[in-house]
Amino acid sequence: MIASLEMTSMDFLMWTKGPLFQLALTVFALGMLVRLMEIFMLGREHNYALPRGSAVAGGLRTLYRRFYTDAGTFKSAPFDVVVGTLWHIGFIVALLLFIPHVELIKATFGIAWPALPNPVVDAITVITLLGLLAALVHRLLHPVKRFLSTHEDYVIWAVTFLPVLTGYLAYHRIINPYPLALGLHILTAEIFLVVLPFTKLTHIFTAWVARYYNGATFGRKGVQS
Amino acid sequence: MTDAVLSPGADSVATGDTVPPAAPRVARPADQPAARRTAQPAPATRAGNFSLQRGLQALREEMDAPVAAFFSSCVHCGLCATACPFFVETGDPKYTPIYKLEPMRILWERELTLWGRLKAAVGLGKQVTDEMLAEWEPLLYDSCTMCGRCSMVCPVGNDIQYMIRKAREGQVASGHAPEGLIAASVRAVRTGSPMGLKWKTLDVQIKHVETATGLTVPIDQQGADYLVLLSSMEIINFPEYLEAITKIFAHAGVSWTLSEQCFEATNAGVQIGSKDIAATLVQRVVDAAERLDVKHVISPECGHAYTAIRWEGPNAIKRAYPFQVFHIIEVLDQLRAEGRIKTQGKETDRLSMHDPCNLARKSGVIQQQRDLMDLIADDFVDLKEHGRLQWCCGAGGGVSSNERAAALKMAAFKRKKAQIEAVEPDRMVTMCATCRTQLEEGLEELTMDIPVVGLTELIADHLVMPEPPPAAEEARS
Amino acid sequence: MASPHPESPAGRLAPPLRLQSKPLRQPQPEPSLGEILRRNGVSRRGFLKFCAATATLMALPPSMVPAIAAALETARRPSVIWLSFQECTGCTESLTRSVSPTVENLILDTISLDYHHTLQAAAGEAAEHAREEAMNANQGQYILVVDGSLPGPDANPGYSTIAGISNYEMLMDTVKGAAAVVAVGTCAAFGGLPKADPNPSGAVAVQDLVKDKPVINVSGCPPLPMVITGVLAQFLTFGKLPELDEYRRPLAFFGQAIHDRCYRRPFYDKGLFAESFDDKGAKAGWCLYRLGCKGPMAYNACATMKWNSGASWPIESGAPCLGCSEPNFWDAGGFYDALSVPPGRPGEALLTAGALGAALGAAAGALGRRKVKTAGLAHQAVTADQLEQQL
Amino acid sequence: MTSLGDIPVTVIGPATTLNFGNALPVLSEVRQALARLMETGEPAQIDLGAMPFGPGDEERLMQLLGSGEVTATVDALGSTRIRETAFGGVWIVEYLNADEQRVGLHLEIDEVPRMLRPQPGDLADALAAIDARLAEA
Repeated sequence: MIASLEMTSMDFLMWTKGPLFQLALTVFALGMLVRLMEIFMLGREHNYALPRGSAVAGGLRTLYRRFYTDAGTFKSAPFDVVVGTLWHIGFIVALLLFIPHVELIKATFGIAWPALPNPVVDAITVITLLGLLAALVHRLLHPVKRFLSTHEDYVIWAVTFLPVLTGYLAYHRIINPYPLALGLHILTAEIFLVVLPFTKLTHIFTAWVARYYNGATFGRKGVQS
Repeated sequence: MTDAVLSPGADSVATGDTVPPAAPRVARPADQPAARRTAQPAPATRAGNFSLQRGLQALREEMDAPVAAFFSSCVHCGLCATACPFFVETGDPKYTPIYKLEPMRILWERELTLWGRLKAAVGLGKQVTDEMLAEWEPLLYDSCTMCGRCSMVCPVGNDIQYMIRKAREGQVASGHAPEGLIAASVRAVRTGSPMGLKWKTLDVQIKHVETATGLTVPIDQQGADYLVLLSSMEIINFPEYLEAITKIFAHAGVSWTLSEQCFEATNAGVQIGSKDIAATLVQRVVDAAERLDVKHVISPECGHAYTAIRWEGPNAIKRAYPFQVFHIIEVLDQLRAEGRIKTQGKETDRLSMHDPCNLARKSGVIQQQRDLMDLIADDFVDLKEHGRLQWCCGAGGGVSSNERAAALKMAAFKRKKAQIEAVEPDRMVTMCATCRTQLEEGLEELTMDIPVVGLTELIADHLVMPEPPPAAEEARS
Repeated sequence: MASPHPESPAGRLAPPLRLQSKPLRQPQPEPSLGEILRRNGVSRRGFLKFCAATATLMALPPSMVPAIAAALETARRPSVIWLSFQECTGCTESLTRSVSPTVENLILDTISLDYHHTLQAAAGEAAEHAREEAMNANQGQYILVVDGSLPGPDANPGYSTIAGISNYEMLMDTVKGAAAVVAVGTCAAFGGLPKADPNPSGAVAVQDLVKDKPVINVSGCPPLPMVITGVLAQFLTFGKLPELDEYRRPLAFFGQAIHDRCYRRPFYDKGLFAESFDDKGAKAGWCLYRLGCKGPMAYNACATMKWNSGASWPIESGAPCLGCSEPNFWDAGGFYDALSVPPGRPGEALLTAGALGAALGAAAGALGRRKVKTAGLAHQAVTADQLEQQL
Repeated sequence: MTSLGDIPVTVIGPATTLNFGNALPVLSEVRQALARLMETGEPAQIDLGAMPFGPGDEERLMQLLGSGEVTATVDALGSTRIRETAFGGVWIVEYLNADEQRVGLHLEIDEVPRMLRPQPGDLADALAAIDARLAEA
């Protein structure tokens, strides 16, 4: 009753940094572990066929081999390959190699690694934003993408784009006061975390599982997939 | 809740019955008939006891960790479309490979994800209907050869063809498989050949080969090293094959045999997508091989026959074989490596090669055929994309047995044609009867004068034949 | 009554907000500031210098000096009542922390500080008497300065009383006749340390209680002395409330973040950070973000006005900014944790939720697996006979 | 204790040799102000107290500005030291209080600093004073 009911930007920041962050992490961890366990618990049937190659080696190789695009696919979808790769790398670099993020990870998980200088991350963020915008336009215009796209695809685009955008705005102090800018950034990141396990954003984690299975299936047959 | 969900009755929640939002979460079995009558014009059970229920049950059986991981990972990037000859040549987005799995994905999400189950519990989320399975039948059969090229390019690593094979189980069990494949499957089980071919026909050919070569074709030789299988299409369209291996094996001194009990290598069950039919057909091969006590079984110049026996067979019959399975090309290359094949002269015209998907991408036989070509060709040029990234001819995976798909099959071939045009060969070489037929028909239809030959025949043509072959003499006496 | 001083350039700069009561002038005898200074033998150049220093004090550009001079020439001294509640006297210390008379002191000499129980000689009832007298003599005219938070109306008033009067009662009583309230220090402005979790005394800030008078917050723990006097000078000079930010802080002093005025900012932009208090970066004067500097979210004038007569300020001394001018800064995470680090232990929440998720997922997955297995057990083999019926 | 200076504190490390790069921007601001003075005759003042100077920045700026021919001291309300820089028309004005502590540091870009000019009213007062002196004589 006494405390003012309207939320100040500082209250907002403390709310997003404190309870909301805990909540978002909880939902994320809970949801994602459920998703992963659901996958693993299904298991695979025993394979009686005599292997030609190593399934495990093939699976592990495909984990990284899928980062290379074959020449034919590159030729038929250069935009996807270039822009997709660009903004994915940009997103990951900004997420993992920006100093404030490294500090956050250090405080949360107790592990840290060297970060990139701010101007580098800044430039990468701009590329990421442009890449994401281009990816959206492409999704809206490309016949196959437009055909396949569901509401969810656009939702996860927005959920991915917003933390990068608000991060950029906060870094450049374009939104004032700063606690509001930072709070918005954290809030959008939290939305990303909460939405992640319930959408195809799960691919951040499950793509590795998928790649492994793919590589293992082909690897067993002596084919590098 | 567990029991309710798992009981066959409760499964109807996800079977296409439209559950009104106000309805209880779990539809009681008693509620179903009425619900089905209103929501589903399609008959609950059609001839052969196939039904939506049975189809969904079959699909459920196919769910495993890879399927769940794949569906969890797709971000609708559409790159698989660029890998698919059916999309590339038609430009129709519905031929995007991952889209062909939509019913399976819906079932997975609804029944095997917590989130989907929660949505289903409050009446949200899509359900698989009989109409949907009917609508997807052409997508899963007519526009997919299970060539696996999409599985190679998917950036998140989805093995789409692995899932297509699984999805076809649901189509068969729900009664939504193409007539041509059903007929082939029935013929294969009934007669031993998908084309209804009898031993009689083969026997005529054997006699013909023996006359032409002066060699003996060994039949039911107990304890032979190799059991040779054939495909009906070869027997009818390419009798040269039998003659070729008869010559080559005589030349290399290979101990081999045919089996009167089982000569057919192809497996319509794998193509239509029924592991039961597949197991029945594989079991015949295994029985024949075990009865003759052979060490190896040779799959003929046929792609799917090889994957059916080599990779899927042991899993269909749920046990490992007491023998090894090879494609004829593997055997020939082995003989070459051991120096048991002596050739003379080389082809001088420009030759190129079509890798059968099942042999190359899906089985890892890629270098062998090239080493063999080196033996007998002066001017060999590979298609630009070959081996693990070759393009499908458009006829595999049952498409060639599915008359309805004829037009699409030809459309998809245009990709191959473009590849061939790019290297301008005088002749094409391949090692799969289905591919070879498709190449011949396609090139002819597109009025391209490029003959297609089997690699085995080509090798046989260049053998240095000892006179008279001692092995054949012995066998004859 | 017409505005006693003409619309000056400062009037354009100053906000539209005006004191509700009459301007801070008394109709009769009180001499104007100019007169006081001249009476004290201050020359016109001395006055100009005073104005230049005042401009600095008010964080106004030097070009405003003539306007300040014009305004000060006619300004009259206001009466100030200073109440100290749950505070540490740090704010008063800051205000008086001058080694010798300065321009701030001149300003203080100019105002009529009628009640300040820490500074005044009188005590007990005599002191309270002085307060009442000042209130009566300047009804509706005086400026009420408060430092310290106070137990709210619902809290136990016994946590802080003066002469047996609860802080709440004294504030509400004194505020009635005030023209405006200046909450000095983070405690008065936002509750500060007393209000920090778990806030045993039920402390609240002045602005939580005073709703019908203008409240200006001069936050900081303590605020810069020049900022305190600068706000008073603003009153004195222009008779207006300064333009305020969302926390009712004068924008002139709190308009820019420490980060934006920090001389170490170029290092932040270049990505050069001290990582411990004695490493190479610390010695080279690199950015202190990773050592917990709250400069990016702290709005204050330390970076330009500095402390101890401009000698230095925390960041120049190698200490990260604590963000003491911001509300709830005590509860905003560790002083030496980077700004991006959340308070509490989110890692634990993550682990707990992850473990829970794994268990829940295993259960859900087991259900799914059972479903698959059940389907497998109930498998009806497809036969050629069945297929044939479809033809 | 008599004064702060009696506390035996020694500063270790050459803090003043650090360069935080804030001096040059000020110099370029001075340049613009000087150009404006030439074109329009409009003087300018820069409050160096409002600059986010790090240790060493002020020294660096003073070095850049150099010193010129004129120095002056105004004795009013403590002293004010005025010094011409190496650049004509650019003045350093340091306001000190009675204890010689700095209360302000301005740069003035003007022909003659404001503090050195007679103030409004001073001329009239002076005239009156001279008249009085003449009347006395």
